Amino acid sequence: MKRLITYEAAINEALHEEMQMDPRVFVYGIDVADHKRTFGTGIGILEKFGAERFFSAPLSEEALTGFGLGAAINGLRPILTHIRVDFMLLAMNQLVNMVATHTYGTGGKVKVPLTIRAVIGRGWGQGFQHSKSLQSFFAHIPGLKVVMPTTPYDAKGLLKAAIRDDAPVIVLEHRWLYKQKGEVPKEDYIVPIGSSNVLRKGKDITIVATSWMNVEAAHAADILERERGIEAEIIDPRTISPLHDEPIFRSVGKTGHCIVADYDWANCGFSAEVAARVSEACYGVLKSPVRRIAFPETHCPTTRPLENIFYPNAKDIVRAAEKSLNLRPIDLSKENFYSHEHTFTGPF
Amino acid sequence: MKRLITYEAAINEALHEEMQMDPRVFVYGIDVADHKRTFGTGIGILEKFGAERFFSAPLSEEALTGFGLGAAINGLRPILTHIRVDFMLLAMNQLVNMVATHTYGTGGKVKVPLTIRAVIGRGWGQGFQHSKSLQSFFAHIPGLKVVMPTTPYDAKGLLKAAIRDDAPVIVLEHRWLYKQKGEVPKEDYIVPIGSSNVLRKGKDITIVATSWMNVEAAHAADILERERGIEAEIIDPRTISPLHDEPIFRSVGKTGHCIVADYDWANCGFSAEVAARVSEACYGVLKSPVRRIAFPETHCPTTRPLENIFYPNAKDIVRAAEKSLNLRPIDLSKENFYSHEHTFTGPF
Amino acid sequence: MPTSLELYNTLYLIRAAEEGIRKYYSENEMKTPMHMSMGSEAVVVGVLSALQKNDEIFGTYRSHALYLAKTGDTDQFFAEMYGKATGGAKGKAGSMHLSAPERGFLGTSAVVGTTIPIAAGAAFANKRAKNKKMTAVFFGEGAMDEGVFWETINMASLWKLPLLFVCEDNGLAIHTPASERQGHGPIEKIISQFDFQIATSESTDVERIMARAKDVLQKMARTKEPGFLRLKYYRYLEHVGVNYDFDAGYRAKAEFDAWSKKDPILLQKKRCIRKGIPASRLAESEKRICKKIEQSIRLAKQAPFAKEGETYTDVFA
Amino acid sequence: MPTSLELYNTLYLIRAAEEGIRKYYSENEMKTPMHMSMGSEAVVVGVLSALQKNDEIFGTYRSHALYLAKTGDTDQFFAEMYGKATGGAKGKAGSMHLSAPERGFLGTSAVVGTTIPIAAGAAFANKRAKNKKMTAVFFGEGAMDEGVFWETINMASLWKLPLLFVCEDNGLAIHTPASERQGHGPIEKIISQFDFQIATSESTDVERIMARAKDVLQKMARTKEPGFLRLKYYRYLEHVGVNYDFDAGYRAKAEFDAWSKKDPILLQKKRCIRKGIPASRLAESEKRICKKIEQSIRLAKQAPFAKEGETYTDVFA
Ligand SMILES: Cc1ncc(C[n+]2csc(CCOP(=O)(O)OP(=O)(O)O)c2C)c(N)n1
Ligand SMILES: Cc1ncc(C[n+]2csc(CCOP(=O)(O)OP(=O)(O)O)c2C)c(N)n1
Ligand SMILES: [Mg+2]
Ligand SMILES: [Mg+2]
Repeated sequence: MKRLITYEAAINEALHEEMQMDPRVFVYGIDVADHKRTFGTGIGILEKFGAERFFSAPLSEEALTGFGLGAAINGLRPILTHIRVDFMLLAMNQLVNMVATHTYGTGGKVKVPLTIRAVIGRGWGQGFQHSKSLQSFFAHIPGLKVVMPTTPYDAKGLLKAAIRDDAPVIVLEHRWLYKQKGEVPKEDYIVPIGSSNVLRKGKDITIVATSWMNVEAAHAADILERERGIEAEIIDPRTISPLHDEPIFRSVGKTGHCIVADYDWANCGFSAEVAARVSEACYGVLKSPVRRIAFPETHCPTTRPLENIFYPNAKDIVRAAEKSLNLRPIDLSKENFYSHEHTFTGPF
Repeated sequence: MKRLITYEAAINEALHEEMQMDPRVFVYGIDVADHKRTFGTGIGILEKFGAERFFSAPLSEEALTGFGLGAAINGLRPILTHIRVDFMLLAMNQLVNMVATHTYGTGGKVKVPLTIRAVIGRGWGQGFQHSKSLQSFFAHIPGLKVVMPTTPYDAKGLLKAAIRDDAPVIVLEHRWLYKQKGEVPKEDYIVPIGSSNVLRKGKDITIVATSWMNVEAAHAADILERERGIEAEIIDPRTISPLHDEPIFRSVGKTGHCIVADYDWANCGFSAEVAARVSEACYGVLKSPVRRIAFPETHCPTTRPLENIFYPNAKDIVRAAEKSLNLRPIDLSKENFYSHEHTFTGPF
Repeated sequence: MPTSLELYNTLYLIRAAEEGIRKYYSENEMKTPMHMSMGSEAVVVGVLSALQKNDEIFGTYRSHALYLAKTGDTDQFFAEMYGKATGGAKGKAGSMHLSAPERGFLGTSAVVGTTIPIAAGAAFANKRAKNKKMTAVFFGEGAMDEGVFWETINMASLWKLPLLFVCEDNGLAIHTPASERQGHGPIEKIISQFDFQIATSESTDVERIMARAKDVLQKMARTKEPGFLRLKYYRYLEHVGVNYDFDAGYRAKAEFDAWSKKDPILLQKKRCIRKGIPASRLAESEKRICKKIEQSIRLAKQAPFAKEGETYTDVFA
Repeated sequence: MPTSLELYNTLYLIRAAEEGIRKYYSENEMKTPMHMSMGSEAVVVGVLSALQKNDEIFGTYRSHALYLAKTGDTDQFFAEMYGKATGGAKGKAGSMHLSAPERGFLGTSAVVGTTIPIAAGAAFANKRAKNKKMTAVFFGEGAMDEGVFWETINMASLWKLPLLFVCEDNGLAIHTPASERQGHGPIEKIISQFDFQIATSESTDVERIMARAKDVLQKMARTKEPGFLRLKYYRYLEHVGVNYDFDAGYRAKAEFDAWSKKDPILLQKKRCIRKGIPASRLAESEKRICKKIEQSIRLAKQAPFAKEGETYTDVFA
């Protein structure tokens, strides 16, 4: 029997299960214990596990990150939660200089089972300080693992894997995904970190998409199939670092075309990494250059019309596919593209 | 008449000239006014321009960066100096959330003429916290310009351009370059930000190299020419962001082969960006896949033998070129590769 | 020095503008998260009235009051709320990033504590220019949790910056009370270990606050030391959004009831009346202000959005 | 409780080990920047002697004394200095990143202030485990310039962490005196506005420092509050490197002369003699220690470097 639950509920289950199973696990962060409970993902945990294992903290991101490292090397398994990934910029020093290097610097003696969850992506007029993703930053640094679950199944499985991992893992959750529903088993399972996933099978073109861009890619693939009979294969890496690139190469080996649809800036970003790897590994096989879809070289504006331009969507993917396959652009004016407006209105 | 001076002296000249010309320019940072004067680059400035325009600051990188932004939007042209780029990780929040966005957030009303100098690269057993480069981080963020001068000529010209620029510019100086000599005119000049430079002409393979890797690339090109008659073309982008990629594409259009030798980690790094762009722009022209040389997926160890392995050098470039050109590796055992040991011994 | 009526007008302008936001927000045309100033009007107007017109200020994402008090403008204000090309930042900024650099409102930020060091740099530039300008930086008490606050306090003291720290203390960061975040006694006792001129207030009386601020500013001018004001107020509405949220359970409605008895707008109205200003004169003022606001809202609604290409401009100056 | 002789032996071990570094450094085989502890021995040994053996500590890039006092080991110490596979971190760490997690020396860092919040997390874990372990974090007074210091002070007070802050105050950050960096009065006056047990000392007498530390630790145990020690000392050598640098001009040799009269090793030696420990016994101790050090250096020189592949290992646990 299929059990459909939301992404938010899937995360909540992962937390409940891991905290039940392992008393070393605890959750902390700015305002985590308020009544909103981080988009509902923290519901019931305070009540069940108490304030010693679920607590709000001072607005001190740098110290909180170091605190997590200290607790992690001294027997606990902390889960630090940020309501916006943008605030992790206050903690880059602890993250890059300390958290990422601690195991190396002790010659491998010490494990760092620290999980850092952060909410990413587009909100509702959030502007340039509350809309980043930053996976490219984190992936750039050796010693950090980075995952971006798209489906509720992966949200639960990857978070559980992260909590059990002996290395620091950053879990990036797109806020528009929280209300998405998907099949999630009741049984205990994990999704191994470093395992890409073919979300949709196809033979004509490969789309590598991250996080929310998988939703856009699915829509684009529908359009391509419906309107032009083109079968796109969608690959969700799920883990940004270390990247499991084999399935991507295999797919491109089959399709000969590749589009990377990432949810971050292009320059020196994850989309560049995938494009560089595919271009090298699939040299001679590629029937068109790898095309990148990502944030443009600007900041996210607040006003809606410009915000809509800033964020790439299914349309951009269709257009890129048409270019790769050397097709003329079809009329998309009748197409109903996803707008968060339908499901959500302010203020958050 | 050629005038040969060191990179360090070239920077010193740039500072003297700009501070002389423009009373709004001032220099500050941790320990900048001590007797060592940031590898000698600050010599004579305190004496000439006084402590109001050249002063040491508290160890407060985040606040110092915000301070620079505030001074820059209020009529001054600050030059913030970091003795190690690694310490800029403490200021990523100010840099990314504030400095990079300020002009955008005011709808273009306000300029941010802030220059941030930082020393990068390999020292002498500096280990994993004093050896980063981070240009890929900075280049990832819209609104920041990033330059990496290699020659004394560029060191002076780019720093002067940075100081005069109305946008924030990060200047990354490799410490091994400080003692390198080169021709530097006495007259006032700038090197425009966003202009790549062909450092060596060649027809067989293109090497895109950053900062110190240009020294290694020059050596590799010598070997390739001497031993195999291969003419490598070396392109120094000088500006990492915004990247002037045209000359790179033009060169690869001619040679058909491209190696990127960057001085940063590979994953989601500048080497990925160049590889992705070249693979796309030169699709169909490339006779071999773009190869990347960069820091390996690990941290910089302290001990010398492992440190030597961590940092890529001329040998890696030769080997990559051989792969691209489908040649068997030549014997390099007689080759004398650069070792800083010859010119420098501890402790710094 | 503003008169009691002038002060009342400014307080009323802020309150009425925010009531305007509340009135139209549900139409879903102001697509920007609102962090309302309601409750803090006397704090903001009191301090700004003690400052000179060409002094410079910085704020936070909660800066409606600050913007309105500093500029008096409602046209660009509402245009920015509606995300229109006629807004101060062409809609790129929205409610959280208000500024009016041409009028000395140099910046705000949605990242807690971030404008504090920037204000220090601006103050340094003024000190260098010997232009006698004061810089004031407004921030919530939550910003004191952040390291950069302490770094800047240190710097301001060390370098004797003409900088006034204004802590708008509502005792809450989102929904977490200061007692669950701060392990120290009254901040002013700590700041007094630096070279600072300090005052605190729990008043909602704009004139008392203005007097306090003035006193500190005078001492600052004399000693060349930076200043620190901790000013208590009660946040009337939810952290973000235009509604009351006493049902959420993290604070009691009774608190609000107590504070609203000494509501800053109410208090100042009473003073005006006590001072003999006719009720009709006040009513007239209020009407004029409300009209101005309705007019600005109308203009904002009618104004065009910025062109698509604006997405990409202003990245570099 | 260590005896006076035991204390002397530890002080002497540290001094002699660093003299060993100075002796051999010019051979250019220890390819790691040295931030010498010389001058601070009584501070480190005094505090560590007041702690329990299984208490946990964190330090900085200037942690030779801390490592030696905590572990007594010189073999791995010198192997790490020589970058050898037999070092505590196989040479990956060098002088700036010493640790001995298996012996409670949990970590150090070459980025100022960074181990302070980590120590808070470690202390939290101990508090949760109710294992009565104390965590002590050593840092230079320069770390107090950094925001994270204040964030952690706040957190330690708020959450009543079993954490002892030990400020090794040499009044210098590289070459910049505290007076040019810190705009506040004595730090202990500020910390006293948090819930802390506090002591300060300007002594170079290891037993006085030990007594001070003990007193604070006892009060911490009683009150469950964190503790703060500010301990003055004089940095004998240059910031980094093994030489004196009084010719550099930023400080006067006269300062050194005054402090070296009350050199911690000298003082403790005098105490031992005063206490009737025969000079021959001390000489014997010293000889034994020197031999141990020479032996460790010999072993380190002979030891192999880590294999090439080690460059890539230990990135993930
Ligand atoms: C650095 C940072 N961390 C966390 C947040 C999330 N956040 C937004 S507002 C807020 C509360 C700030 O409280 P305070 O400074 O007292 O200002 P108030 O909202 O009460 O005016 C927090 C934690 C943020 N914006 N920036
Ligand atoms: C965050 C950071 N900023 C700057 C530096 C450069 N730096 C290295 S040591 C040092 C001085 C630190 O002084 P203090 O904390 O008093 O320690 P001491 O060297 O006196 O023991 C500085 C500024 C650094 N390592 N880390
Ligand atoms: Mg508040
Ligand atoms: Mg010091």
